[in-house]
Amino acid sequence: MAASGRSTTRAAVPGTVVRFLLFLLLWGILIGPAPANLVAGLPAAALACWVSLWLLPPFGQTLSLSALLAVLVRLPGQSLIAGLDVARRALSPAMPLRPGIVAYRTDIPPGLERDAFRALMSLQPGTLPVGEDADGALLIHCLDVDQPVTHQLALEEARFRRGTGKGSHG
Amino acid sequence: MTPATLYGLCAAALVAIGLFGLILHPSPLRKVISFNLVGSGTFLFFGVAARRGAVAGFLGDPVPQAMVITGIVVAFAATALAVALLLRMLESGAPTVDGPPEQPDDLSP
Amino acid sequence: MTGQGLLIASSVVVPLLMALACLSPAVRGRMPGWLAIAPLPALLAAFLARGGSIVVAPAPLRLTLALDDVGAMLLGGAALLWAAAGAYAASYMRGQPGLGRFAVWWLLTLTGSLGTFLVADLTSFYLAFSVASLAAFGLVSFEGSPAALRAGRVYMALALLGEAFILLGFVMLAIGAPPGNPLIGEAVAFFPSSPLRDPALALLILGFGLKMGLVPLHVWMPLAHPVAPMPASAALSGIIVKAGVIGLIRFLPLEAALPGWGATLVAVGLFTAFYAVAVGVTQTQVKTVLAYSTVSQMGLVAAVLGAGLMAAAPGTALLAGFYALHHLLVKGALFLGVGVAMATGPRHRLLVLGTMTLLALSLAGLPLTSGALAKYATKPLFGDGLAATLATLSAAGSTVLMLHFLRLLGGVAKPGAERPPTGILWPWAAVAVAAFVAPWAMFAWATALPLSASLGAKALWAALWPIGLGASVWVALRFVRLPAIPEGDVVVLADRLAPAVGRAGEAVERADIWLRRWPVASMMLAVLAIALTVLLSAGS
Amino acid sequence: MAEFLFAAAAIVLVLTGLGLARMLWGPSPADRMMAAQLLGTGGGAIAVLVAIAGDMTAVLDIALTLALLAAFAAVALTLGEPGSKRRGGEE
Amino acid sequence: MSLLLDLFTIVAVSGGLFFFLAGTVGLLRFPDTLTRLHALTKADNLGLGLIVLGLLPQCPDIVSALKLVAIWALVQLGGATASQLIAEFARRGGGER
Amino acid sequence: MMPYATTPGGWMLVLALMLPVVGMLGIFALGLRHAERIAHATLLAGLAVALAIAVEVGRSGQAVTYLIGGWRPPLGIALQADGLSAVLMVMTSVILCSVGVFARGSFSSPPDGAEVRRPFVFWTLLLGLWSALNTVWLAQDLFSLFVALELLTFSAVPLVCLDGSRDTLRAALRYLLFALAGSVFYLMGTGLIYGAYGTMDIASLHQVARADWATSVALGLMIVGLMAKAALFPLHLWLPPAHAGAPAAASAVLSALVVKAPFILILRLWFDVAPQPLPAAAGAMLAGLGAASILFCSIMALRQARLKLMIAYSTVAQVGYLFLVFPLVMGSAAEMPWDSVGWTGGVLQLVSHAFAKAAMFLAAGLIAEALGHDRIADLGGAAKGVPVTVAAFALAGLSLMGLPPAGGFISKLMLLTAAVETANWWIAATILAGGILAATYVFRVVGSALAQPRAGLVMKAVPLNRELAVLTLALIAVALGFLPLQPLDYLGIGRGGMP
Amino acid sequence: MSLAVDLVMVLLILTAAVWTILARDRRDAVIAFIVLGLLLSLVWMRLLAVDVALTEAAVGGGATGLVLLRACARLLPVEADGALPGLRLQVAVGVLCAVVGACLAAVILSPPEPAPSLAPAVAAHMEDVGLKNPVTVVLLAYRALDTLLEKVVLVLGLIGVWALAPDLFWGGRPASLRAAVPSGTLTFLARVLPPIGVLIGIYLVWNGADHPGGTFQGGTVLAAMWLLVMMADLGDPPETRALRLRRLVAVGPALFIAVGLAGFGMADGFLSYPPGYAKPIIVAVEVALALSIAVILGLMVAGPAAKEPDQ
Repeated sequence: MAASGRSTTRAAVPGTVVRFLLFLLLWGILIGPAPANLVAGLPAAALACWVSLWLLPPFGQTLSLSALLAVLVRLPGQSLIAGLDVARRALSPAMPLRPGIVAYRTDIPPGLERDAFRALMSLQPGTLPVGEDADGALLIHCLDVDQPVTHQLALEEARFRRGTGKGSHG
Repeated sequence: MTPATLYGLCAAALVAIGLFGLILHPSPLRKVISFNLVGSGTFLFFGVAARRGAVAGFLGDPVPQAMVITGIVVAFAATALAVALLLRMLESGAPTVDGPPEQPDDLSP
Repeated sequence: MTGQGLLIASSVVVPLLMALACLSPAVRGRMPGWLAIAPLPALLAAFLARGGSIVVAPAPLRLTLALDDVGAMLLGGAALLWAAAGAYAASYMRGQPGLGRFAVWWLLTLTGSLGTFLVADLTSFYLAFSVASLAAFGLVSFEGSPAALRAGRVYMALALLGEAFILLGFVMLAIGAPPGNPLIGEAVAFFPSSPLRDPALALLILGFGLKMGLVPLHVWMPLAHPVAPMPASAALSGIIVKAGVIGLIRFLPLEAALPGWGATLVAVGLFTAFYAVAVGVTQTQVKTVLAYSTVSQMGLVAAVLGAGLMAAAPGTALLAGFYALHHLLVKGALFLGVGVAMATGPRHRLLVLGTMTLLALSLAGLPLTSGALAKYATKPLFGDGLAATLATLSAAGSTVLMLHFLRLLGGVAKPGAERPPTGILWPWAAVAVAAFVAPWAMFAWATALPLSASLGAKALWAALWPIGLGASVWVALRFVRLPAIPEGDVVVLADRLAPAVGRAGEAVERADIWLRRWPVASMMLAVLAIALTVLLSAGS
Repeated sequence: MAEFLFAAAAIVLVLTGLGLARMLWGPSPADRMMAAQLLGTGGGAIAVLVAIAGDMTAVLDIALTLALLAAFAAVALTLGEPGSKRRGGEE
Repeated sequence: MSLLLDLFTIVAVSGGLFFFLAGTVGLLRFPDTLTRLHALTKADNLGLGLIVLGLLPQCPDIVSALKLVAIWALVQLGGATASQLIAEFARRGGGER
Repeated sequence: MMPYATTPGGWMLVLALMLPVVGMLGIFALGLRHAERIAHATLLAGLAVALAIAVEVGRSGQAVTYLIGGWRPPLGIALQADGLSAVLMVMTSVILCSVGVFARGSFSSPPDGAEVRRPFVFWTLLLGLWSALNTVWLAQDLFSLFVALELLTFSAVPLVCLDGSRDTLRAALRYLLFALAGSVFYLMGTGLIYGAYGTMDIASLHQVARADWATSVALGLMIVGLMAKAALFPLHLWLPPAHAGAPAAASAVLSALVVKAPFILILRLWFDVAPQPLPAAAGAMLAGLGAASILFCSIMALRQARLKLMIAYSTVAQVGYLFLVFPLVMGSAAEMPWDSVGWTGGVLQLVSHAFAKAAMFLAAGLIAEALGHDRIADLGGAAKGVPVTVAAFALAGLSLMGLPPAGGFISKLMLLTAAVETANWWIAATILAGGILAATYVFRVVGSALAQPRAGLVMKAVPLNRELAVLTLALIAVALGFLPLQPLDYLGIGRGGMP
Repeated sequence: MSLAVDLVMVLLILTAAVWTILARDRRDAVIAFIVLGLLLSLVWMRLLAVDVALTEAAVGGGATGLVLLRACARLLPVEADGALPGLRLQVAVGVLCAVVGACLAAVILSPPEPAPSLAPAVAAHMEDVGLKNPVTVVLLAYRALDTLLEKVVLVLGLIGVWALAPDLFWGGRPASLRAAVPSGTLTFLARVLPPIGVLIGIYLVWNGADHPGGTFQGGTVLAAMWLLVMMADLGDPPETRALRLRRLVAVGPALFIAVGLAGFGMADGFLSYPPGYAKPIIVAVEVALALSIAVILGLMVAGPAAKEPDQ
């Protein structure tokens, strides 16, 4: 079933296999290691893989797994900082807030990549993408506009682009 | 008082609240929502019966649980049908808010 | 299954089949010409099948037809009048629109009315009775004029009311009788000992009395009979009212003496007889006068039956039937004759009017006419008391009314009319002849009295003086200014109710709109649930 | 330990419940929807706590379902845009 | 060892509760819709994360533990997108009528 | 009560349930080209099954039973056809077959085989409705009956708005919402019943039912919920517009069959589930509402200007008669409820009204097709254009009025007899008054249809086979009048064991 | 302590319920209803009915919420709800509803002793079927007829929804579900989540034989994923005339019936399973049913055809 992906090119096959294996792994996580369940697991993973290929055609670019992993590993820490940041502001009697919207010009082309970056951004401390302006700049809502938000974001973007294999443009 | 009893009372209250909306809300969408509220309360009655019937090593009597699942399915289908109907009615230009009962003027084919 | 039985069955089946055949438009178009054929099997049956019976459907249905003496007598008269009126209609109504429809109603009414004389079980009686009453609606309202429609509405309303009375009465009658569909005889035999005797009797008298036109249930008659086409009026006034008569004959427990009920019936009957005369003489329409006369005569029939019921006199049924037969023929002839008289020019007028005079006075009991026989035969039942006197005096009343009728009749000739068409002349003549002859022929058989006794001087005098009295009164009345009483007299009271009824209907409609509002209806849902819960738990 | 986890679940419930005040106060539908989101996350937390504390791993599937459909309501909310002219089938 | 794990659980779960508290307070206290969204996404996601972290040692088997992590990951994904969707929605007028 | 066991021929009950479902799925999956063929084949087969079941019930003299999956209640679900169910099944299939013949004209697929909406929806829903009805007649489990009721509602509501006009959509929505309210009341009751007794099986409940508060509440909710679905006054808000707005073929089914299902359920709850004896006041309440239905809605019928609305109001009135049964049966001296005249009268009223009302709605449809409208006042000429149809209408009307020899006469006579026997005079009076009112509104139509056509009236021809389908129904309604005037033993088959 | 938690839960539920009724704006009411659904899911968990909790989470929080919110979206520009009627009527109806509630509460407060239960009967025959999840056993063995009829209800519901299409559009596509304003975030979610959802949906179905979960829960999750794709405009709703689609709708019920009828030949009769093969048969039926349910729910939410069919 996986082979029926329309645009599956030869080069993408390994990606497909990886996805299939990832889904199979998820299946194992869901139901446990009992091999009997593979009767359903294999077709299920294949179906999921097919759906995934349909919705998300294989990228025509190489991902830098190590760099991506670095992004992901940073995530819990970022999350913690973000949580602490909010908690500090929320629980402090003075409630130090200087909310506002900052436009941030990104080089990431519109599309899946940019969407993924935005999702990442929304987990960063103090930032929440709320849309794009007419020029295609990202509009970021910040809890504190006095913070060097754009600078941080630029750093994040660079890291992210390394992960997706386009780091040189940073 | 056991939790089951407490939730039973909660179910009775849900029914009463939903019934209130079902009777009084003029808009059909709100009636549909209210109906779902009454339905939820009703399902909870089954849940109470199931919880009270927890014997034989079971956490609850599975028969009413199965019935609730069937009931939820049916209630969803009813909601979807009612919503589709009211949207279609709206498109046809009828007022959605209850007026006096209609006396169709011309029913000839 | 005997030949008699088949003949009896065919007297109902043939007209019914003719009615069904009208579903085909082609047949329906021609049917008016064949109306006279429909009652012929019944006429034959009346002569050939007396005492016969046939079970149309076996137990537990027990649909049964049987022809006893009273039934045969009335059936014969009715069939004759139906045949004549049918022939009369074919000519009289030629060219009118909607004749096919008329034929359907005619045939259905005919089937029902003949059926009432034949059926022997409870259900079939109700069936025949209903068919006769309800189908007659079509005849009453046939003309479609506002008056006809109004008459039709009033007729329908009261006919349905009567049906309801009768149905409930039957149910009470049947309770305790063997389950299923009892024969009339069985049910009536059980009647006197029934716990529901009195209410059942009351309902039956109300129901049949309504059909006969006993005051105050007579209101429909003066409205309905005149508006129908002439032959239909003849059938309505001559025959259909006899459905009530045969009903009383069949269902009153005449063998058991019920003085209270008998007296009631006599009182109501006699009151009706005089009341109808009193109102009738104020009327200005020929046919309306005749209708009031029918009311009056039916009052007398009721009184006869009442008298019989008081004393459990044997032969009451046959006597009442005899009286009714006479009225049937005479009244039929009178109605048909009105049409003839209207179509007759001065040259032949005398003959027609003369015949009509004889017919009319026969109704009042003019000596040597058949009417005198009818009155003579029923007189002994009343004994010597007040009732007897009043019954005798009623003849005077009839005389007044008939003279009034004749005077009106004199003025109805159509301008330019010449000789009446044979198509209406002969049927009329046939009925008139039968009206004179038939009672004479049947007198001895029906009354068990010697015919000669009725010709004695005493009898002649007894018949004559009321007529003289009536004539004097009539003359006296010419100098009195009579009040104008509308047709149907007390029905105008009901008319006054009409707006109230309309308002009530509107109120119902408003209530419906209110009740059908969502909040109201859904509140009702909750209220009813609570109420039912409380009621259900009340017993525990 | 189970006691503690149950208590923790109860506390999460109370905290999420307080968040429901946003559902009442609003002021905008977005605010109200946040209460639903909060309940999605909180409900997931309660479910995992109960699952582990009560040793009912099946309850984890509830958390899984809640997590999977958490964003669903938010997506549905955006169907109702102000100024959306779309009606019926026409695009 | 078990005691140590229990202690870890208690600390982590308590931390999680703290962030839930912070999230709720933020949701109630913060002055505008978008700010409140920060509280919701960041604090609560962290709360859930800490709770999941704290529960890991208590899991009866490795599969449940992995499932816990999967749940957390799904919530992260859902939270990250839902908050943006609501934010976009709120900024375009918040659905106010 | 004998314990359930599958009886010979029990498999036919499954067939009765599943045939329509299979037909419905077949049309759905294969597309419209086959719709009519599949529907007609299913209708015929279903009729044969219903007749076979009825014969088997009569032959064996006991209920035909089937335990689904071999699971014994209360765990499993039993299907059972007693005499009453068998009669209802035959009635259902005969009416549906006639409607099927009638609908050939109005719901045929176009010749080019392209799929169009109306036939597709009509045939699938007709079959769906049939499976629902058969389930209601057969299932012995309160929850299965709930599902069956929903099935019924879901099939019936879209039929109402098949036209797609604004008014019918409104009517359908109203119908749906009120029916759902009724369902949820019913479901609530079943929930309480399960909580109290741990079973939904009717026979088991019959043995254990107690007269306590929980049972009263449950029964009160269920019965009133069902009353809403049966459109008993004053819960009739939805019926007139819904039944009048649907296409004739659908109205016939809705009015003749669909409103009967909840009534039968009430009957079962009352006599088979509820702890006996029930307080007389409760029965009187139902009968009181029935009487109000009769009087009030007959007057409303009388005041309608539209033929179909009149017939719809008449349905509410006629359903009222059914509810008179309760005090009549409860007060009867008969040993078993079903030995009483009132029981047979009630069932006969149900059956004869079903046939008569189906005939009336179909006739109204044909008349409207021929004349192009259904204003009662302007029906003149109908008798000339469609004589068979008008005759069928009149015959059906006879039954409604309760005039001999129609089925309605026998049924009303039996009810009247029962009322007199049990000294319920007010019921007797209501029956009579209802008869008078019915006669009046029927006569109003017939009289108008017999009137002279207006000048220049052009009538459309109507195929004879459709007219004959209508006539058949009317004739059956009349033929029922030839049943004997006594309790029918057949209706007691399979109920004997219950005290 | 534990009862206090329940009390909090009840309070939350009642708050959400009251708000659902009283909220002035209909969308606020829907949101409150979604919250209520999530809370109820927790209640079912608390009542140890995990299967029901899953169903409620999937339906109450997901499918129903979507249906209602979509309705709001389409009603929004057109018309306001109309307020509740006057206070006096509100009080009267309130009292009435309170009485109804009190009647029900009285029933709850006097439970029968001992509480009746079919659990022992269910347990006694579980072996015969061979599945470990009692709810699934009840749904697919003991009360299989209900389950089958419920699927027929769904099919009829779909036909009912489709029936609302204008004649002209019959067979065409339903109105698009896509959000009014395109959003990259949504697209991102719709690209990433569905494969995972599909896997979870299948897991719920497969796992349902022995653990909580089952056909409907799994089917709903699958449907939700499909709808997500449609909302993100990654796929249009399919044409309703497509026979392949219809066969997907019919396959579940049809297989169920076929298996049921096959029972006449291979087992004890309708809807009974041959001993030893019960589990695989039931699982096969469940899979087919889940597929049908997913398609049906998706199509029901999508609504009647709103465009002319493609030529």
